[in-house]
Amino acid sequence: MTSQSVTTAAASSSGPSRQTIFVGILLVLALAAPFAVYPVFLMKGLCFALFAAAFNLMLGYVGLLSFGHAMFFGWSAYITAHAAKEWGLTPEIAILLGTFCAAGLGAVVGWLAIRRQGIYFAMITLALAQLMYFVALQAPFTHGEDGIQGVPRGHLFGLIDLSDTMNMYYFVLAVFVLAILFLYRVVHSPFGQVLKAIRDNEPRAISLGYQVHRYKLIAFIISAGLSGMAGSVKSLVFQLASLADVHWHASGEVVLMTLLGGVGTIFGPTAGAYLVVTIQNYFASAGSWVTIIQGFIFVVCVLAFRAGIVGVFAPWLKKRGIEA
Amino acid sequence: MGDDFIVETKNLTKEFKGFVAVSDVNLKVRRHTIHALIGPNGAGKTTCFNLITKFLPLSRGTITLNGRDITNTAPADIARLGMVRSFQISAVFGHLTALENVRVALQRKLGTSFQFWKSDKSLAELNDRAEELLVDVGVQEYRDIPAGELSYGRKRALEIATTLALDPEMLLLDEPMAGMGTEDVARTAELIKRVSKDRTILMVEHNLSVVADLSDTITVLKLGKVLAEGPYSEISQNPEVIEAYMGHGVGSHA
Amino acid sequence: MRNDSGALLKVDGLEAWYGESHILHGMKFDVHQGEVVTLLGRNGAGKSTTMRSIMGMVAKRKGSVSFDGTETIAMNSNKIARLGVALCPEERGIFASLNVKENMVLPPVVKPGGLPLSEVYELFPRLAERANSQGTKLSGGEQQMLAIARILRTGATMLLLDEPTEGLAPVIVQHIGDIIRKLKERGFTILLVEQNFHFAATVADRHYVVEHGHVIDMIPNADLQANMGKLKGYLGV
Amino acid sequence: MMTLFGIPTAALFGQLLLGLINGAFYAMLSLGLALIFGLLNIINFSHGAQYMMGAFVAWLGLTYLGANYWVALALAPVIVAAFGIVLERTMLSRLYKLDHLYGLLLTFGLALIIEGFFRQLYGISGMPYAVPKELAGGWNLGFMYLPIYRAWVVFASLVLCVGTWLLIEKTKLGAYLRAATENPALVQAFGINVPVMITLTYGFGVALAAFAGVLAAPIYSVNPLMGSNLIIVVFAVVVIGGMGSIMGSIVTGFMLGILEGLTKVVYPEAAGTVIFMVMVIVLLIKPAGLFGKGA
Amino acid sequence: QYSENKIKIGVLTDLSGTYSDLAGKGAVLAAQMAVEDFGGKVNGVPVEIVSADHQNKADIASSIARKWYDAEGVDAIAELVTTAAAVAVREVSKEKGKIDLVSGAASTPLTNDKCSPTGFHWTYDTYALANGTANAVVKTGGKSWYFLTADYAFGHNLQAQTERVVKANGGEVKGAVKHPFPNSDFSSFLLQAQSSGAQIIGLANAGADTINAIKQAKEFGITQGGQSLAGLLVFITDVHSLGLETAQGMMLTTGYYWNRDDETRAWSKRWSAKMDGKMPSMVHAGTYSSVMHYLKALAAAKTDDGVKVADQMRALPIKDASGFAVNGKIRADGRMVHDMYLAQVKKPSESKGPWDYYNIVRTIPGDDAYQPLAESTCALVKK
Ligand SMILES: Nc1ncnc2c1ncn2[C@@H]1O[C@H](COP(=O)(O)OP(=O)(O)OP(=O)(O)O)[C@@H](O)[C@H]1O
Ligand SMILES: Nc1ncnc2c1ncn2[C@@H]1O[C@H](COP(=O)(O)OP(=O)(O)OP(=O)(O)O)[C@@H](O)[C@H]1O
Ligand SMILES: CC(C)C[C@H](N)C(=O)O
Ligand SMILES: [Mg+2]
Ligand SMILES: [Mg+2]
Repeated sequence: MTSQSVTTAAASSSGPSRQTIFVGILLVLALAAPFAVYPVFLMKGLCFALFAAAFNLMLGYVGLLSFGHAMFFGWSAYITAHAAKEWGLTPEIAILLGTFCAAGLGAVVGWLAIRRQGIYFAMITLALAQLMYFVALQAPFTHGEDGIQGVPRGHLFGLIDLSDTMNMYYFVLAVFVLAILFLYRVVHSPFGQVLKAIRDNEPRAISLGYQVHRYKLIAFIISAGLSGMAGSVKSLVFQLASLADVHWHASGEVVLMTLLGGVGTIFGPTAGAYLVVTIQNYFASAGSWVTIIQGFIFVVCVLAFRAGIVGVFAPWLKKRGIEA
Repeated sequence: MGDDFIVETKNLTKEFKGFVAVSDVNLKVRRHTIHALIGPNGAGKTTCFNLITKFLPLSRGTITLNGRDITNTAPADIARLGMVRSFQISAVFGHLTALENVRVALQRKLGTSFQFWKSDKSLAELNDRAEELLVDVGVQEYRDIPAGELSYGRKRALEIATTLALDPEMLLLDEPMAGMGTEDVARTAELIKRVSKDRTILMVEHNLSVVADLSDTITVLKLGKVLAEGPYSEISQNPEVIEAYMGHGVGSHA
Repeated sequence: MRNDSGALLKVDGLEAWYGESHILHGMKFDVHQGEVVTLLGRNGAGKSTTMRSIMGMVAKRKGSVSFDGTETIAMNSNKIARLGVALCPEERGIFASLNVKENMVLPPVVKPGGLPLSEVYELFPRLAERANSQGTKLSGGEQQMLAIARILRTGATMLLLDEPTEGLAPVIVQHIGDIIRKLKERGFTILLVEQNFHFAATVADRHYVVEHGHVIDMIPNADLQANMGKLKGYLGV
Repeated sequence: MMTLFGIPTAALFGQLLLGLINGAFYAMLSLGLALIFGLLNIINFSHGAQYMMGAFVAWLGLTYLGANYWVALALAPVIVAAFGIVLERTMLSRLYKLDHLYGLLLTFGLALIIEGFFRQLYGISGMPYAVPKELAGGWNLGFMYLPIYRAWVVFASLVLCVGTWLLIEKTKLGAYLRAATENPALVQAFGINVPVMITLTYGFGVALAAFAGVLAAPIYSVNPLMGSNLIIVVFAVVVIGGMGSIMGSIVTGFMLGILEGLTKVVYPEAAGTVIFMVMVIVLLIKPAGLFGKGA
Repeated sequence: QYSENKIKIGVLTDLSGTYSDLAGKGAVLAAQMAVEDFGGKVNGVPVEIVSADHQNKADIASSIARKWYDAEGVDAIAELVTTAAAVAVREVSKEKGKIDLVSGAASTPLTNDKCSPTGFHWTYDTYALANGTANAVVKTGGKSWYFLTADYAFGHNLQAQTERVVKANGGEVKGAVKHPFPNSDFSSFLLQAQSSGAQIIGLANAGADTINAIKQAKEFGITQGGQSLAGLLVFITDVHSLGLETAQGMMLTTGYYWNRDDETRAWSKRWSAKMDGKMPSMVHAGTYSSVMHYLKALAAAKTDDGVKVADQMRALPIKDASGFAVNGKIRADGRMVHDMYLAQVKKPSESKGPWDYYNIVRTIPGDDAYQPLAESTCALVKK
């Protein structure tokens, strides 16, 4: 996998680092955004951004392309929706439940798939995802085409009313920021170091005594769990869990978002997610033109901006001591 | 002690689809010696390494390390038991810097490698030791360069430093000098000699002067079988070895 | 010494670049029909680049390379090959997706008069034994043999051998020496890149010394002993 | 009456035969895909779109130029291949040195554009295309009524598959192609015009897709989405067969067609999923696929 | 008063997928025609049409609806082909107290469990389809049935409704096979239907699935073998795509036929002029009719408050230029009840020109066609 993992020995300038300032600015923008932009759109972007970031852990840092991540995203959404609607669980519990189920599913899928590489890994994850899609299609509680509709957003910790859009937005933003911080930590941890080593040269890592499959499996579980979390949150935002989120198109979409944004970067998946969501949003009434425009953008990106959106800016940022 | 065997193989055999690459090799590597494995191309030297470190499953035979049967042990676990190998084709972590390469090896002993919640700054305590190792192999100038950008010879040196970082009691080196310039060869030979003090080394090498210089015992393989074994003085006189490997002396080593 | 006009391969003012880096700065040398000529030089002097430029495999190149009277500097490598030039590359170039036999017969016959397959196998019996193995599953040395063997069939009469002895057991190195001499007897013309001048001395007629993309000296093999000191100086041994 | 799986054996024969016919399409499509995928290392996501174009070219030819089925069968693959060659020359050829992913992304984008374009022009309901007179009607086989056209599809597909297999395996073309994906510069230095060879091979793979498209036109309506519904299954076929294995994709294509046919009888809802079930099992047991070499 | 001094009607439909021909941009056009015919303004307030593609997916439909209501001041959403999308939008509309005018979706839950005080089901539903087609078929002797059913909510619903009618008329159901949706190869299912020995093969599917099934039935000689096909939901666009040669003789139920009388012809030709000579499906006409009626109710209510407008819609008589909704009235469950037509596809020789496809066999009065209000499970129906 072509990845632009930037491994600068943390630029050590005194005071708050440029990285912190940069992230701070982004955060302020994110806090102010719902006053300027339709919040549900922002939330949708955040959900997909989290999904793409979680996926990127596998593609960008382990070097494995999963083509079945929608199963975590979509199934977690179903579980959260069902828990919130039928069992009346509070949103945070419902989301955690979805996340853990996705991680559990990730453990099983990962266990089966992790020994394979490259296209075989992609295909076996795809195949398993298709099986899970089939289950979703046939299981009664998912309500087929209709999906689970009218999911209550509920009260966060039994207190904060999430049916208020602004409350919901800040809740989603908080989940997103925490999850991204967590991912950043995973990548920049002793564990992350070993992951990078494994991606670079697996036999060598084995010869140094690392049980590489365990590392990959843990990474896969984390990735699956966070993908699930993204799906869970999305099901509350839209009050709906549907087949579209378990379909292979969703798996494909997250690959696109990540590649368009920049593989193996921290901000790339977010940028890619917003690009794709924006295209879909702006051209919703254009009918088949949407697909034409989308296709055109992919083609242009592949031919001209291969490192992704963030990849284009990365050198500029790097010069200023910021990791993209 | 000093006189016992750290690694022993019995009837070590590897068959690839109807072709025997290694056949009934009984190898005994004496503790705290340098043992060389030589032989013509395709004799099965690298395959032996792959078998001993379990990078390939055996067809038959047993392997013991410190008297313990490791025939069915996973490769990563073998490394954990203190037997570490290098590769014939240089094996570094291309996107990590030279320092990080060495540190990845040091890091294992820290026991925090599964801790994805901990900052990687916690690894800084290993930097001093890592730098010492870089100095040992003479690549300290390149500590912050991604290993993929180093020249071939330096990659080999870095690889040795990484291997040594594990502080293994048993080292398997596959053609450590291949691709190195003359001056690097000398330094590396020196280093191998130095680290062999309290370690055991099994090494494959085509550079006969290095082999002659370093090794206590030599095993010659041919067509997967042991052809001869003994010190250099003995081996180099063996007509079969001359016939199969050394040839009649013209231009064999520069 | 034969005179230049009769040279089979004539390189003059050859310059070559990899991207922006200028590697060859006006290489000039020639190889006569039936001769074995070596290029000696330190790591990175530009020997392999010269070979690749002759073969048309370096995208940006200038100057003149003429083979058998045909100017090839602007030709694509497939055209050059069809003139009867073949390369055994330094990284061996064995194809992992083909087995040994397929690797062996891969290069198309460009001219009549190449060695028949049976003779190639006679020269390298080991390859016949391993004919059905995957190419890259061969040991390093076996791969080297395969790389040489496969260009003998093609009918190319000019062979470019880039470090054919690298990684080989001493006895095989000698074997390769024998083969080069045999090929020479059969009328092949050989340009050889070598680091090991002891070996080169046993097969070559003349030696060119390359440094920084220039030829800095030419030593006939007969004068080699006399010039040993000078040569060692060039090569930094 | 004998029964198996609770259905009369006669009916079962019918189902097997139908499976075989479907398998013929899988085989043809996966053959082209395997060729491009295994030999050129391009994951050709626009294969489905190119299949659809084959059908559309046939339909357009008939509607606007009065070109009959046989003309379409001969010319549509050429026309679509020419289009494919343009794509290869102008875009794909820039990606060979990069990870496969980029080829996938590019061809995926192209597929979206092509399909969107046809949707924009011709809507979605599909265009009727009549079975050619020569092949109309059917034979009563006793256990079922077999339309002659379907028999022709199986026949044409078998001929095509075997022909392609011979071309790739029995001539050196296959070896050249495989070698060229690994080290094009060296293969070229052996005297082979690699870029032209790759372009033509891509064109050939595309032509196979278009040919299948023309064969499909009289059976299914000519519809802009006819390919995108199929492509993912065809990928599965290639992977199960073993990537790069021409024989693998042919045999697997027919085999999975039959298996799917049986599933339609036993558990029809799962017919679309059974292939993936097989894929999981195969990849777990034989990681390189049924006919794949190495892992 | 009207919020933001503007009326906005969203046409949310399938602009690119399987149903884009029978609904799609033709429905957007129909809505626009309604606005123009109404004069472009309601009590001086301008009316605007916006449109979007829901790609037949519930999640996209729901998120667009939400965006329209929240951020773009949309007052009502029309068309809504595909049950899943319609139900998803119904959910949002109900929450926001906005009007939805379902035209394209078919399933009965829209006026049963999923009914809403501000939601309307305009053009047809599976109950009416079954009543029309299945009744006619059973009465002409097609007593034993086998179903090919699209494996999703709509298919199940259509099959269930049809079974009800078949059994009520003394017919028998020999079996059913659920096929994946969408599906292109029906031969296997047809063969199963054939070996069941049923007289009638009921196609509980729609669009491309129905077309493919019919074509392939012909190919496999199913009809020669004495069995008949009953397309339970067939649009005129489907007939067009099949061609009369293949489709002739088929019975179908529709809520609209462009060539029925002068009024329908006049309106349809206006529509057709902007659609490259195609003729409108019942969904197109239904969309026009529902939007027109909504505008009238807006004018009468003098507000865009959903509940009040909905009350006006129930109160006002339904009549518009398309000739749709003959004897139309809106019930408490949101069902717009109107006459339906049992039609038979013409032979090629009978057809007098392009798109002249149907003979109307019988007019089914609305009250006979649709589910009686008493049977509705809608919570709004007082029992
Ligand atoms: N995976 C494999 N499959 C089939 N044959 C193999 C495989 N690996 C090695 N071989 C064969 O086994 C034999 C021994 O190979 P090995 O690499 O051990 O030789 P070596 O002694 O290391 O030679 P060299 O000095 O050239 O590196 C060779 O003939 C090789 O072709
Ligand atoms: N693909 C490449 N891109 C950029 N620079 C290159 C490339 N290949 C070689 N070089 C550079 O060109 C110079 C000459 O290389 P070349 O391979 O011709 O040397 P050589 O004389 O064959 O050395 P050696 O004995 O190590 O094989 C070196 O400085 C090398 O770093
Ligand atoms: C046939 C379609 C227009 C109806 C749609 N499938 C539904 O679910 O209602
Ligand atoms: Mg070796
Ligand atoms: Mg070189």
